[in-house]
Amino acid sequence: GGTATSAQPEKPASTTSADPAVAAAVPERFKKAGVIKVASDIPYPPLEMFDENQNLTGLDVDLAAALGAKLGVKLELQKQAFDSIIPSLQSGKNDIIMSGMNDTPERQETLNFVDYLHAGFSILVREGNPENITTVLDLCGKTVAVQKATVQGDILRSYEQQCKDKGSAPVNITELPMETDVQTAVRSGKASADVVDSAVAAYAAKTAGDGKTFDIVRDPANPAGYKPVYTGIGVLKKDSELSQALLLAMESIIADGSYDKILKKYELSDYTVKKTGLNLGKDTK
Amino acid sequence: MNGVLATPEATAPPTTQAPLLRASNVRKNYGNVQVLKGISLTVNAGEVMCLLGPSGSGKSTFLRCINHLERIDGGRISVAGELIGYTQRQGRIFEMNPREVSRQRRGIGMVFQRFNLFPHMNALENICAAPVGVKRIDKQHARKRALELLDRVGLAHVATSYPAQLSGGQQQRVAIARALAMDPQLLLFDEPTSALDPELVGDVLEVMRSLAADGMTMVVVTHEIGFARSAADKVVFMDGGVVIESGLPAEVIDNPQNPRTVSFLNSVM
Amino acid sequence: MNGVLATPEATAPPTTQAPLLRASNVRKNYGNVQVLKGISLTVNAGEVMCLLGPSGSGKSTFLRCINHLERIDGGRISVAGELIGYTQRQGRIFEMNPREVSRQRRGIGMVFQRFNLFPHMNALENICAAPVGVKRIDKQHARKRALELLDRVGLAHVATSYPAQLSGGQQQRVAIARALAMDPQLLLFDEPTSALDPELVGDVLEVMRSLAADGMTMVVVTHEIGFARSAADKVVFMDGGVVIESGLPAEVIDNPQNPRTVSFLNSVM
Amino acid sequence: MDADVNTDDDVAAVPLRHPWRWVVAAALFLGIAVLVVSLWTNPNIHHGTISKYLFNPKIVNGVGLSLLITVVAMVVSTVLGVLLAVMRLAKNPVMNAFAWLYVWVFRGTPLLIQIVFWGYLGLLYSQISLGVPFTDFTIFSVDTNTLVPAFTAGLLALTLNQAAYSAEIIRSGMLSVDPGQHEAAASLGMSPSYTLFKVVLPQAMRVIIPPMGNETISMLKQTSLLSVIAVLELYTVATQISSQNLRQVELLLVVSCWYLFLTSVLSVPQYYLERHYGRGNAAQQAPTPLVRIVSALRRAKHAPTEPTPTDTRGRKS
Amino acid sequence: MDADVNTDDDVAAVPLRHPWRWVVAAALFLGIAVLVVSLWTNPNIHHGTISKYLFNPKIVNGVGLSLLITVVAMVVSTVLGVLLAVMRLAKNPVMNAFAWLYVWVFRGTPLLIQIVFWGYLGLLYSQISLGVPFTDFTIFSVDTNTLVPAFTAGLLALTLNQAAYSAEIIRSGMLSVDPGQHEAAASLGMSPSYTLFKVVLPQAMRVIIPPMGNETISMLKQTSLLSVIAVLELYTVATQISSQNLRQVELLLVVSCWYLFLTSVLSVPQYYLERHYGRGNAAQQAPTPLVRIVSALRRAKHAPTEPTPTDTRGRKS
Ligand SMILES: Nc1ncnc2c1ncn2[C@@H]1O[C@H](COP(=O)(O)OP(=O)(O)OP(=O)(O)O)[C@@H](O)[C@H]1O
Ligand SMILES: Nc1ncnc2c1ncn2[C@@H]1O[C@H](COP(=O)(O)OP(=O)(O)OP(=O)(O)O)[C@@H](O)[C@H]1O
Ligand SMILES: [Mg+2]
Ligand SMILES: [Mg+2]
Repeated sequence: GGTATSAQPEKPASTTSADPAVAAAVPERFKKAGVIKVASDIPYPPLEMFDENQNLTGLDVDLAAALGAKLGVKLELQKQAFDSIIPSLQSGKNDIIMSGMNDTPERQETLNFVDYLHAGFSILVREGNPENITTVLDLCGKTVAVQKATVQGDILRSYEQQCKDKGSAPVNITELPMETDVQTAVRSGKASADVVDSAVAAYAAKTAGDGKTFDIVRDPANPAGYKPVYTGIGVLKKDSELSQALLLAMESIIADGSYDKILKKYELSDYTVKKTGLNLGKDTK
Repeated sequence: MNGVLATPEATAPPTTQAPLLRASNVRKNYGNVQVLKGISLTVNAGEVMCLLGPSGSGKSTFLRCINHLERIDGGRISVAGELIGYTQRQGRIFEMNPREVSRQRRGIGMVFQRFNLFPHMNALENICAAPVGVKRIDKQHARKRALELLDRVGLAHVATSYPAQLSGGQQQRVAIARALAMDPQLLLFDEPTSALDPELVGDVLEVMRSLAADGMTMVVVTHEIGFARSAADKVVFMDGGVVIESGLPAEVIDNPQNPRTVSFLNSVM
Repeated sequence: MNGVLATPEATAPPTTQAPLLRASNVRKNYGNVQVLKGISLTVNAGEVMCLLGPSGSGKSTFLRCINHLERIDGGRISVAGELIGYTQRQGRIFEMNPREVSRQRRGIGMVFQRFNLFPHMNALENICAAPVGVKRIDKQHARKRALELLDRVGLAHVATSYPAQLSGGQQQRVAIARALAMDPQLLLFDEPTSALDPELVGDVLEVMRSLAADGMTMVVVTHEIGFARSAADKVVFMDGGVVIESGLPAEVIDNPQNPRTVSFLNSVM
Repeated sequence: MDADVNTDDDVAAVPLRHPWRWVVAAALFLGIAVLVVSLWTNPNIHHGTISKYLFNPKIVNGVGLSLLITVVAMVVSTVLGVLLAVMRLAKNPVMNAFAWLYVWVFRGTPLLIQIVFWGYLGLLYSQISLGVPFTDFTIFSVDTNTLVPAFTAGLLALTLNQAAYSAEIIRSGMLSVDPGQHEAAASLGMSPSYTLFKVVLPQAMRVIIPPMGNETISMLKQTSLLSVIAVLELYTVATQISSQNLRQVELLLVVSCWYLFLTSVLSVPQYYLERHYGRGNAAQQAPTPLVRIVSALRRAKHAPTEPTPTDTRGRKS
Repeated sequence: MDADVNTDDDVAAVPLRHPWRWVVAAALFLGIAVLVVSLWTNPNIHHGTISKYLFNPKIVNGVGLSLLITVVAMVVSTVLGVLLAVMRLAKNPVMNAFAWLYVWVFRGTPLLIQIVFWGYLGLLYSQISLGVPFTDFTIFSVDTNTLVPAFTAGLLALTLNQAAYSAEIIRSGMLSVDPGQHEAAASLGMSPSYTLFKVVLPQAMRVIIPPMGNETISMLKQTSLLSVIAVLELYTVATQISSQNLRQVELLLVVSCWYLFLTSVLSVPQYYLERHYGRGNAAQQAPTPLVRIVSALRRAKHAPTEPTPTDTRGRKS
């Protein structure tokens, strides 16, 4: 967008130094511009949000700073509604996406993903878990709200057979535009549970109503959440050189340990990728 | 022809002794201006009364008070012994509710200076609207009656024309037919012939006379001295919101006593 | 008083030889109905012509053709030697562009049957609108002139009233003042007195006569035989879209030749 | 015009020429052509996706739902709007104040918030109960989410909101009717309600219909706001699909095609309603552009001797 | 009324009583009270959040931006709307067809899509160049994203879209003016444009203003759609805050308060415009409810001998 919310984190989370090999891979266009514009649906805590001083912070923000350092080009986050995030790339307003976007085969037709998270989903229910949901199969026959831009809908649909085996109706999925709408639906009782990225669920359970609104369903069998999927930086197919450069930069920050430090800062270490790659996302079904 | 216009109500006015219309000391203000300053007059059943007077003398206002289109500020108006717009119970006067006022108005027809036809209805529909919608007369019957009335005013051929397609003269005649269709006891005319074609004034007067013969009472505001002289039973000359002179046409028109009447008649004739 | 109404244009009609208004074989259709079937007549500068005729005879339509409010389908109309609505160049006739038509209309005043005052302007603004907006006359001057005209029609006291606050008679007089304010060469009246108070008809006739004396030419559609007889230089009787009879008032009104004229006049008088 | 009486005083004038019209027409046509061609050949738009999803059953269902909601909401809200307009113009101060308050609140708050309110009524009131206020006495009580499912909530929100806007339009239409009409009706003894329905509203219609056409078309597109309570109308379905396959531009174009189509369909009844209520009005209805173009072409064909293209439309006959 | 001539034939009637009015008024008042109290005491609403964010500088900035966009877009679109309405009613078929097409396209496609189109014009045309179509000849060329920043794009989209709706409203207003007015103006030699601005539009205003008031209020709330192209108006700011602190309901209430306030502010000029253009119209303007309540109270005070509350509002004087 035109109004860049390019607030810089007050202190870099890690002391990354430039990597000449990585910097060499950056396409000429971006070297010349000195900046890569990053589309991000701010705020999407804890990936991108504002701190008390209205400074932009979050996992994506710190990662962007670290990657920028490696590339020798600044990565600047710009606020961008998810509904028009692809047009913003195609029209040249932005260059890449860092918005907690899940890597799926369908999306790989449009974008290349440089994956940086491998996380499952969690189940968020009302405080005190009034419907006594303990595993994902308890959701069969219940109304579950999810955000429409996410892959959780498809994942839940894939449980249809297991629900049937259990002698129950499939999950009734309600897709809503924003994560806040999803949480409102759960609060009002329109939906029994919110199925959402584990990281977001953890934030909501901690923050909403001073931690007194939601509970996370803890399934001891799946400590990192159900059905982990990859989350990546989206780059248009036509900019494959840029995705290669980002891949190199990602490998470089994993290698020097700054990646681990950043995830640890946001309590997301459960979801690190052992090894990054391009388009690691597989069909969820 | 008379059969068309004569109706049981019209032929048998409820009280033949008392006057059909009685106005006493009627006053009306617009803001701080008193437009009617105490009008008293009576009209007997079957009489035609002509109201003459210069512009702004309050003729239209008085006419509108008779069917309670304007609320009077003082005095009394009664038609057929019934107080217009008010009910008297145990010596006190109560405002009438709107449904009752509507009922009273049904017995009082009015023809306006500016026709006020319903522009979205054709001539026939204009005439049938009230009989069908208010009196709940059978549609076929109302239509037949409306066609007869249109024929009487010489407009059978424009039954399906809309007001905008009619000349001024034609519109006014439709308006008269519309008023007649409700079989009123009393008909009020506000300069009915001012937009009428002279050839047809005669026809309309003929209709009005036959109505009078059947017991219809009429109050006619007009500038047509000729008509007042030949058709009126009583002529009232108003100026500045008061009745200056009244009496038989021969008295008021041909032998006026008041200098204002004299000067008005001189300028008109 | 005459000074108010007399203007250079009006006192010096461009061609004193030729008639000011010449209509020849004017035809007009509405759809398939021919409303004017070949009207030919002339009016000289300073003359007052009265158009008589029953309802629907096409009088209003003819008047509207004169200032090109209706486009004629055949024949010619010219005012002061200028073809109305068309230009002649090299023997061919061209449609005139709208700006030129507006210019022509400025010289032809018109008073409508239904007044057509601008309801959002008060009497004074109604009169000043065209002189100020079209002729670009100084506002103060136009206002002074408008007040004089209002005084002439007896309405100086309602200068700031809106049309809805005026009686019908008052509205029509404002409309006449509005037409006079443009100092037209030719004035068209469509039943100007039908809504006028009888006391004031005389005043208006007086104004019209003084205009005529200054070289103003007028065409008046009217049902007032008395006025036609006393004020007209020429009377034309129309019926069914054709001129039945025309001539001096004394000829047409008092000694009509055509049986339709005779019957019309009988019914009117 | 067809009469062949060509006497020399006939008006067989050379019609006024309008050379600029043709220049402007050509420029406009060229401009539109450039726009359409450049849209069509744009490499960023994948035409295959458009044709694939245009008649996708989910999309078609969404279209049906949007249309259904629009029609129901408009009909019900118009009835409410008439009621509110009458209350607003009534002499009764209670009615008047109520109508004023209603319009103020419902026009004053965003529709989206009203949708959220009705959709998540359960958030504020988990039970709806009928009883005596401020006491514990209740007659019955029912779970809100059972009583008001998402679809009903959406419909309710759109209808109540629209009623406020319609009321203002209808009120202004009623004010445009000549007061003489009320008097004529009153003098015939017509009741206020008969006067309203048979005299005032039919005349007000001419003024009411065009803005109500606007409102209907807005409503069609406002249905998209129901996505916050997961009613699967056209726009929601399209964004659901596009957020999966990331073909956002293509799906917006699919949605645009459908909306353009629906808008055109909805303006047909508007046109005929306008004609119907325009009857008896002297100002003639302008024909639709299509009709005009066809008749212009026909006229051009019948004037083969005319050297330059002319326009005789100015003629009033 | 003040005259004290109490002769026995005076109309000193007992005014019509309206017992139902008072019952209905009481019921309505009670209903509203219950609603407000239950909203206020609802445990799901955190009042601290509301008061904390009501005057948050980001929110206040958003309010200012919303208002600015609304005012600019309405003013410019009204001018365009008059132009389009005149073209639509003109005899010139080219203008007519153009205006028709404009209205069709801009009313027919969702505003959101138009916003995306203008916001991402660069998607379709990365350079805007002036030159001869279908050739390589260009006069100048500029980067689209430089030429059309987000704010401008949003304003452009709202304005062009609104012009289509306004055109229909203005057209209907112009049709409501008596054709006799055009004739009177023509007979005075007034030019079409003078007639338009001095005779037709002032009279049409009475019919145009109420729906345009509607449109202004809609526009205020439509500014929220600009969130897709990241213009930080009120609604966008509020959702940003709520997606972080997860207090969606409270922030929607904050937004509602502001919109109600802005709507009320915007209806003040509407009221005075309606009064102004209603001058010379016989049907009198209804006073605002506030004025009515005040004068009703005053009247009640001046009739102390009256045993029951009465209403004399029915009086026409
Ligand atoms: N609604 C109104 N508000 C204020 N004054 C009014 C109203 N209606 C009429 N008047 C005034 O009351 C007076 C009487 O008007 P009225 O229409 O009764 O006269 P009239 O005798 O019928 O005149 P005319 O012959 O011109 O129709 C006039 O001075 C007029 O200006
Ligand atoms: N716009 C129109 N469309 C169709 N027919 C019309 C139109 N205007 C007038 N007419 C018809 O043309 C004929 C002549 O009308 P015109 O108004 O010229 O008559 P008039 O002599 O002025 O009558 P009046 O004395 O009633 O005013 C009438 O039969 C009328 O119905
Ligand atoms: Mg009068
Ligand atoms: Mg006529």
